[in-house]
Amino acid sequence: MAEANASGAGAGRRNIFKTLEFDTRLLGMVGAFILVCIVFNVLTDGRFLTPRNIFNLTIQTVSVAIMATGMVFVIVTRNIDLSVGSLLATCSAMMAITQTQLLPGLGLDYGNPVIAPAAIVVGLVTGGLIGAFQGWIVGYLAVPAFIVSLGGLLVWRNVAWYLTSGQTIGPLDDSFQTLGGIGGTLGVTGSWIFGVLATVVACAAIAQARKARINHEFPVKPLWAEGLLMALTAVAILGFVAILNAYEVPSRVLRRAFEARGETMPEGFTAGYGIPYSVLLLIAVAVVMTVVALRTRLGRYIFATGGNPEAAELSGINTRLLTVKVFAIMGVLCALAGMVASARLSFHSNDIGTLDELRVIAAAVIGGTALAGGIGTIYGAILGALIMQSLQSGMAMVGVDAPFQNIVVGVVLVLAVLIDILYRKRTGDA
Amino acid sequence: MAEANASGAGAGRRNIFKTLEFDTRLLGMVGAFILVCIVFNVLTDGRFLTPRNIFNLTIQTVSVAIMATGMVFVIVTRNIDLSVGSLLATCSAMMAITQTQLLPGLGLDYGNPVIAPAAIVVGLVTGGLIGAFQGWIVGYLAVPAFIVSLGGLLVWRNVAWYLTSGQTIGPLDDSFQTLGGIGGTLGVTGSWIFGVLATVVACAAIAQARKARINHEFPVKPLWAEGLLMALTAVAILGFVAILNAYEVPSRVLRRAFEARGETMPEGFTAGYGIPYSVLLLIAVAVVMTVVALRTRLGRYIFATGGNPEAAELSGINTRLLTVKVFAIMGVLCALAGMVASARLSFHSNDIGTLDELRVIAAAVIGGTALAGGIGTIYGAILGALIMQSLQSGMAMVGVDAPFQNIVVGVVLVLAVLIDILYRKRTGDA
Amino acid sequence: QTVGVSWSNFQEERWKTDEAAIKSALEAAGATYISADAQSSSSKQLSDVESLMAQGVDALIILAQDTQAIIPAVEAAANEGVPVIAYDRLIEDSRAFYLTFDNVEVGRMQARAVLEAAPEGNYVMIKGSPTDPNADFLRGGQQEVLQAAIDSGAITIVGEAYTDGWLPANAQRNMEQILTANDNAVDAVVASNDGTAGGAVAALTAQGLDGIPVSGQDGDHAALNRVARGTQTVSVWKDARELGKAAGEIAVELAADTMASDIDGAAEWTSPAGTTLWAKFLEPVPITKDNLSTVVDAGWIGKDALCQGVTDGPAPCN
Amino acid sequence: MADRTGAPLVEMRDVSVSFGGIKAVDHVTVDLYPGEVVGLLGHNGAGKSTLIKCLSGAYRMDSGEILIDGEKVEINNPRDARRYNIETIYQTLALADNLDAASNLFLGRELVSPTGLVDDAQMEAETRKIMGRLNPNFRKFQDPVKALSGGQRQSVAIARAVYFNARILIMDEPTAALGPQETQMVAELIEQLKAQGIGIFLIEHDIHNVMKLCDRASVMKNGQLVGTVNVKEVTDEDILGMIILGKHPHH
Amino acid sequence: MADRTGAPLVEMRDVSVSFGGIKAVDHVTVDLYPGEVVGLLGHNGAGKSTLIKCLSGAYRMDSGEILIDGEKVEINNPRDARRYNIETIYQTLALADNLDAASNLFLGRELVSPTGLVDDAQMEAETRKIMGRLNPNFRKFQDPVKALSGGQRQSVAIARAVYFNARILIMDEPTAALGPQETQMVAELIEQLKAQGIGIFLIEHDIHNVMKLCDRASVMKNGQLVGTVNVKEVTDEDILGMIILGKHPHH
Ligand SMILES: Nc1ncnc2c1ncn2[C@@H]1O[C@H](COP(=O)(O)OP(=O)(O)OP(=O)(O)O)[C@@H](O)[C@H]1O
Ligand SMILES: Nc1ncnc2c1ncn2[C@@H]1O[C@H](COP(=O)(O)OP(=O)(O)OP(=O)(O)O)[C@@H](O)[C@H]1O
Ligand SMILES: O[C@@H]1[C@@H](O)[C@H](O)OC[C@H]1O
Ligand SMILES: [Mg+2]
Ligand SMILES: [Mg+2]
Repeated sequence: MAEANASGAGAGRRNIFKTLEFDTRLLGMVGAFILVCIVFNVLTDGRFLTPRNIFNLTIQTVSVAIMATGMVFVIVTRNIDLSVGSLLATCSAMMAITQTQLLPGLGLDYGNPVIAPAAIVVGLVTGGLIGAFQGWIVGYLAVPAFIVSLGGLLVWRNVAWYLTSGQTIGPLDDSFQTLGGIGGTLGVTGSWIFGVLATVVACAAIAQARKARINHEFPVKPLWAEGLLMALTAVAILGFVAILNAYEVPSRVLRRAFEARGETMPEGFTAGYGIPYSVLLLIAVAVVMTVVALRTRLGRYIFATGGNPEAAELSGINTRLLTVKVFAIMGVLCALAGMVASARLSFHSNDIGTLDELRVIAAAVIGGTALAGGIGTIYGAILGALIMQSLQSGMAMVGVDAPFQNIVVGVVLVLAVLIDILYRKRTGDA
Repeated sequence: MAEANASGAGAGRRNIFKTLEFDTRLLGMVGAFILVCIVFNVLTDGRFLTPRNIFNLTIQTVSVAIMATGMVFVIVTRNIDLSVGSLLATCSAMMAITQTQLLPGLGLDYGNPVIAPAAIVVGLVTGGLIGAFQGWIVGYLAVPAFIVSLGGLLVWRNVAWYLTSGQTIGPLDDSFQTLGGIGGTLGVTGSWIFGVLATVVACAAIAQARKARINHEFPVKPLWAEGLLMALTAVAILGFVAILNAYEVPSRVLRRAFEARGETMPEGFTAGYGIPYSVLLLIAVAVVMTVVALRTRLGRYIFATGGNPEAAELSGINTRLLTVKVFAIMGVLCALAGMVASARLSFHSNDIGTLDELRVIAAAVIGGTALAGGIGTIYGAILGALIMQSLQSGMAMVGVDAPFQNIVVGVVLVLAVLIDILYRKRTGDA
Repeated sequence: QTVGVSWSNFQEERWKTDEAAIKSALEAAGATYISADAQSSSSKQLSDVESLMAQGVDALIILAQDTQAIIPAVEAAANEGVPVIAYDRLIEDSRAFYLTFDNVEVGRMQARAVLEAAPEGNYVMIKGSPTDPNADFLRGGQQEVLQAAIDSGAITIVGEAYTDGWLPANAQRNMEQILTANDNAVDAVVASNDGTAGGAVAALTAQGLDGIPVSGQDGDHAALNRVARGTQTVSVWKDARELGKAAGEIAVELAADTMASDIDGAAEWTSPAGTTLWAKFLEPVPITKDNLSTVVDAGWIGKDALCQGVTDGPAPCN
Repeated sequence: MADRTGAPLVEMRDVSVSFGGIKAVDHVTVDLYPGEVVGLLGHNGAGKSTLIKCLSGAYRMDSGEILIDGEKVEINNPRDARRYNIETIYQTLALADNLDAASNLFLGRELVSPTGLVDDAQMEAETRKIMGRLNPNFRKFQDPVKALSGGQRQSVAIARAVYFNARILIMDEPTAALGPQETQMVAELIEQLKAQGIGIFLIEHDIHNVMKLCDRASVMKNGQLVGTVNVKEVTDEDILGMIILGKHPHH
Repeated sequence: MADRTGAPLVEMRDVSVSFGGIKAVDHVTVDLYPGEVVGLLGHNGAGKSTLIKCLSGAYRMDSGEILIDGEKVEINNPRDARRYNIETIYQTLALADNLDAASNLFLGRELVSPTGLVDDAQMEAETRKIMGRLNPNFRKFQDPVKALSGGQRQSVAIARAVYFNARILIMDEPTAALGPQETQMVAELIEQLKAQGIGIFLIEHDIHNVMKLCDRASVMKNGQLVGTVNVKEVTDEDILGMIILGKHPHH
């Protein structure tokens, strides 16, 4: 109580953001993202901020963003994982082979509803096991993660190659493909329902947190601030849904769908896409990972170990086993990312995921994860992935030449982190 | 004095290696290297350890090894440089353009003796400036080196592409090409002279160090140990020279050389290659960097900053400027590496140095540089580069299937570090 | 006899086929096969060649990563009297024997097939990797064929992008962005290989545009399947088995000191950069829905794989 | 004060630890009874911290054995030590700098709500309670502990060790960084804990504090045990003589 | 004891420092004369370390000024402080853990041979000399300081500050981790340095040491200066009252 008053009395500096207890970091990143969007929107005569392109951006981001959430844990525990792109390829290869060769070989025909779930399970198990194995080498044999995962980068890429004999495998199962993005969405009504539910849950969580603080007689924000926070949350969620709903399915696609059902499309019929399943998956991953990070023992131990490994060990935390868990989570997320990436391509190609390790690490770091360990947020990593993807897609849209695109991405990468550093210095935040 | 006696009395454990005060780490690495060599020699029916292949190995290692020595400083100061491969490409492009386009454009004809030195200066300045610039961003703007150099990886690769419009540039100047390896060697006599001189200098240094300790009344090794050390040094240096001298120039090349001089080659005439200039360059870099690391203030500050950056700053070290220097050194070394690499290819190709960042970092880490900072040796990094190169060349020679090679390299990378860790645990070394 | 093969990489699907063909040709001639993979690095390729020579090869087959940076390797081989075959990609050195499918011709074939299917409209050019010289050869061939139609205004190029690393995922993203930028007003896509074509088709399918003309090359199984399904127009098939077989045979002949001029089908040829060397060109075959049976008959792909998910397609998938 | 008739709470027998050939602890035997404070004294580098780290599970002994309630036990890591209700305040404090006081206090033993999620509010409330007893000026409950002063950090480390019902408490220079009032409060706390029957190993350099707080004192020099004395039966000078000269007082 | 007639050696006037809105040091003024020891006292978190870090160049003041020999100076980083011959022993010791004692002692001021190369042998010899005066049990000259015990590390930090001819010495709890003999040696050292006319700011919690070593004492509470007293003119209790209750003794 005392210190809250003290700082409250301290200065008129305490502005509305402080009252809302917004993370200044989050604000800076959202600002950077908005800036990127506006610049491209101008350069593309307003095409960048169309529902269609926003839809594209979100699905293009999913695969890297899913992995970036896991990379936060890895980096927070002072490790690094350079093998994610290769691991993604191995998981993707396993899933592709399972659905196009193994299961059909067992007599499950093309189109059988068991195929997609079975393939996904195989992928997740593969990712989890490989991740855990790498984590075991890091945790129990004390080989630095940089080396283990650099080894993994070489090994898994080529294991994937062997699995498929270097062939492109596809086309993948139809229901599997719906996980890739545009091929599988909630539709307008479903998306609205989801949006409303999400809003209700978010607001309930805010209210609940306030109640807990009041119960323990801790200082709380003014009521209007909580209200404003809820309103902003609702606007963000529902606005996002509205945008994705506003992207209409091309009439060709609709017509074909009607034809497939043996009907004809009524004149003037339209339909919006809504939220893609892959984005739902990302949202689910984000929520689960955030809860793990902030509200579970595992998460607490991850941050403690990153802050001071010896202290964590002396506090009775089994830091070795923890390392195994963190890498296993990373492995599972690679499998999920591989699922989305190959579903999106509609086939598995043996160079899938190449260089993703750099994108994923960059996303996490742009998102505020400190390479020295102990600090990082899940939402930051996702925003980081989104910013990187916006840049690349924006430039592809503007028609910037590939080499020049890379130069811009490189420069902006550094600038983004720099601006964030300066911004936080100014606001006095650590 | 007291504690030297104490530990001396302590146990019969104190074995011959301890008496010689050999770095156990060095022993482990040399052991690993020898193991790799022997295995491949068996697998290739004795082809791996021919003078010819050893000659090849050394020149293949030079470029990565030169950069690895700089990476030691970068990593010791708790930074990382992912841009080295790209920076190498930009430096190489600058040197190539200077010698094939700029200088000839200024009227200096092909073959003019000024061309090679001028091009090299341009390359070194480019490397130094870019390195310093990146170091400035890291040191003064506090952007993490991982991000700055990841940006650099993207930027400089593509700057190189623009400089050459994506073209392969060449053939390079003839005297420039002699720096690439087999095209420029000391010859048999020159190599022997060099070997003897090096032996004398090394033994003098050992004697000098002993004298200094005696002057300060510190404990010294027994005389026989110093003698043995000198003998081993001499054997190593002269043995190396003998091997390189044993690799004979193909008779066709000799005959052509005679013909060029308008003579005919005497029957049965042979000549050995001796030490390539590029290897001499690596030796020079190794010596200079080792002296910098161990015997200069700069080196001391690098290690202090890596051990505890705040403590270094509080001790009056300008750690920001230090960061600039470290990255500038790295840049200059990239330029040297680029010089060797392009001279070896006799062209500048725009994929030059691709993935070198991983090789260079792996070499440094295999060589015992701790990614957490504060610990690393120059000789370790060079040995690390040599081990990696031996593995790759060896497998190429054994005819291991391409993807499988990568798997083996990945596995051995991890094993090498693991064995080293276990070995040092056993010898009780930290 | 020992023949060494230096591969630039094994990233694209086709090279394993090339390798198998070379191997069996050498086996048939009683020669030994040894190889090395440069993993897309011209420096490593030079080391690889040195290492192959240190093993005492009698002839070298080189799939060059870079047409010029490989010259020191040819030089070293010449010093030891080892003949060199420039496999699939040009080596700018007169001492090499050039065995290839003509990449410019591949580009022409791609453009020709697409132009035939879409004589007018908006074109998108999905190019290869900016660091692969073949990307520009292909693009050059494509331009030759399209030039007249461009000049007449029949077709307009509305989007053009390199594909970093030939990665399908990059091609897909570029295609999506080009479609967005042009509000889907795209009538044909000239993609430079089957991988990038796959990425482009995935982007088109999302917009219900699958079925517009798309080109490719390499005869990747997935691409041939697309041709059967009608979502890709052409995959220029460079029968890697033929090329590999020829390479194996020629290597053995050259190793036995046969003159380059005595090789069956060899002719002197001058590269665009002015290097004159002995060369042998194999004919690439554009595979479209009209001649799909060719690949099955040739044993390149099984009918099941070709026709997976296709009903009532072109022969042989009907 | 303490009852030393039954089996000792802890006995460390003939313990040796060496680092790369140098013996940091050399055949040392110490014991501790319930409700007793045993001071571990010695010059800097004598081996005190190394000795107690064997009991807390941070180091493994090269030789020797540990008995708890007269039974031989294996303590291979800090988790084992916790199982025997051994709590330790390390000289280096062993705090996770990036976490706040409450997270550090409960590290490894977080309070969870019925849903299984970590209950931060509850932990903060508990932390406020205990810190009130140790350091009345402490306010920084929301900041990561790296933003705390040296003494504030030490308070957090002490709070952590005493919050959970330890039977055996190891305190390695617990008041080194504390101000006079905070030191006084820790002294009072030690008296309370003693009264509850907890056994305490206290490493402490201040001879006044030793005389005031300890029942017995074991003195080490260069890794070896000089001897153990009943504090009541010796003078300051006797103990200083043991520390500095390594000689046992003769009665 | 010291002559307080001329301009003070150091004067810190009206210094304020805050961290994210919270005032760690709040308009504090202290001064120091040559040959004088001024104790800085206060509860944990009072702001003592933060105050002296402004003088040593580790932090920048938000407001206030520093005068040396009566002249206003700018101290923006530790290099500036060294230029004014200000040496500091930090509470956290500030050692490079991976380097040995000699390298730490001479860090930033290495001895070089005529060739310009660092002269390790010479530095080790000097280190052996000074450590002999501070910590006679110290042997570990070859090991990195992370292998040293807490007190051994503190000895190295002290040696570093006193080796170079400081005019102004800042000691932040220099004996916190030291054993009784080592503490005694530091006390003697302080007396010697005083006699040489060096001014010393001493942060110290032990009231006995304060009474014994200091000429004046400045007491802080919650970032503010409670007051400065002549140690000769007050009692232990007066000073404890200032520290704990924040009240100035009235004479
Ligand atoms: N880097 C920092 N960031 C934020 N707050 C800090 C920082 N350093 C110190 N503080 C806060 O400033 C206040 C003063 O701290 P300081 O270290 O000066 O105290 P001190 O008087 O030296 O205490 P101690 O006797 O415990 O060493 C404390 O409340 C502390 O938490
Ligand atoms: N991790 C380590 N590696 C090598 N030597 C060590 C290590 N830890 C401690 N030592 C050495 O072991 C000896 C005993 O150290 P220890 O920390 O137990 O001393 P201490 O009695 O606690 O001293 P202090 O009062 O200064 O804390 C010292 O000589 C020290 O240098
Ligand atoms: O066949 C193609 C080859 O010519 C090119 O160089 O690399 C990509 C392949 O698809
Ligand atoms: Mg200790
Ligand atoms: Mg302090």
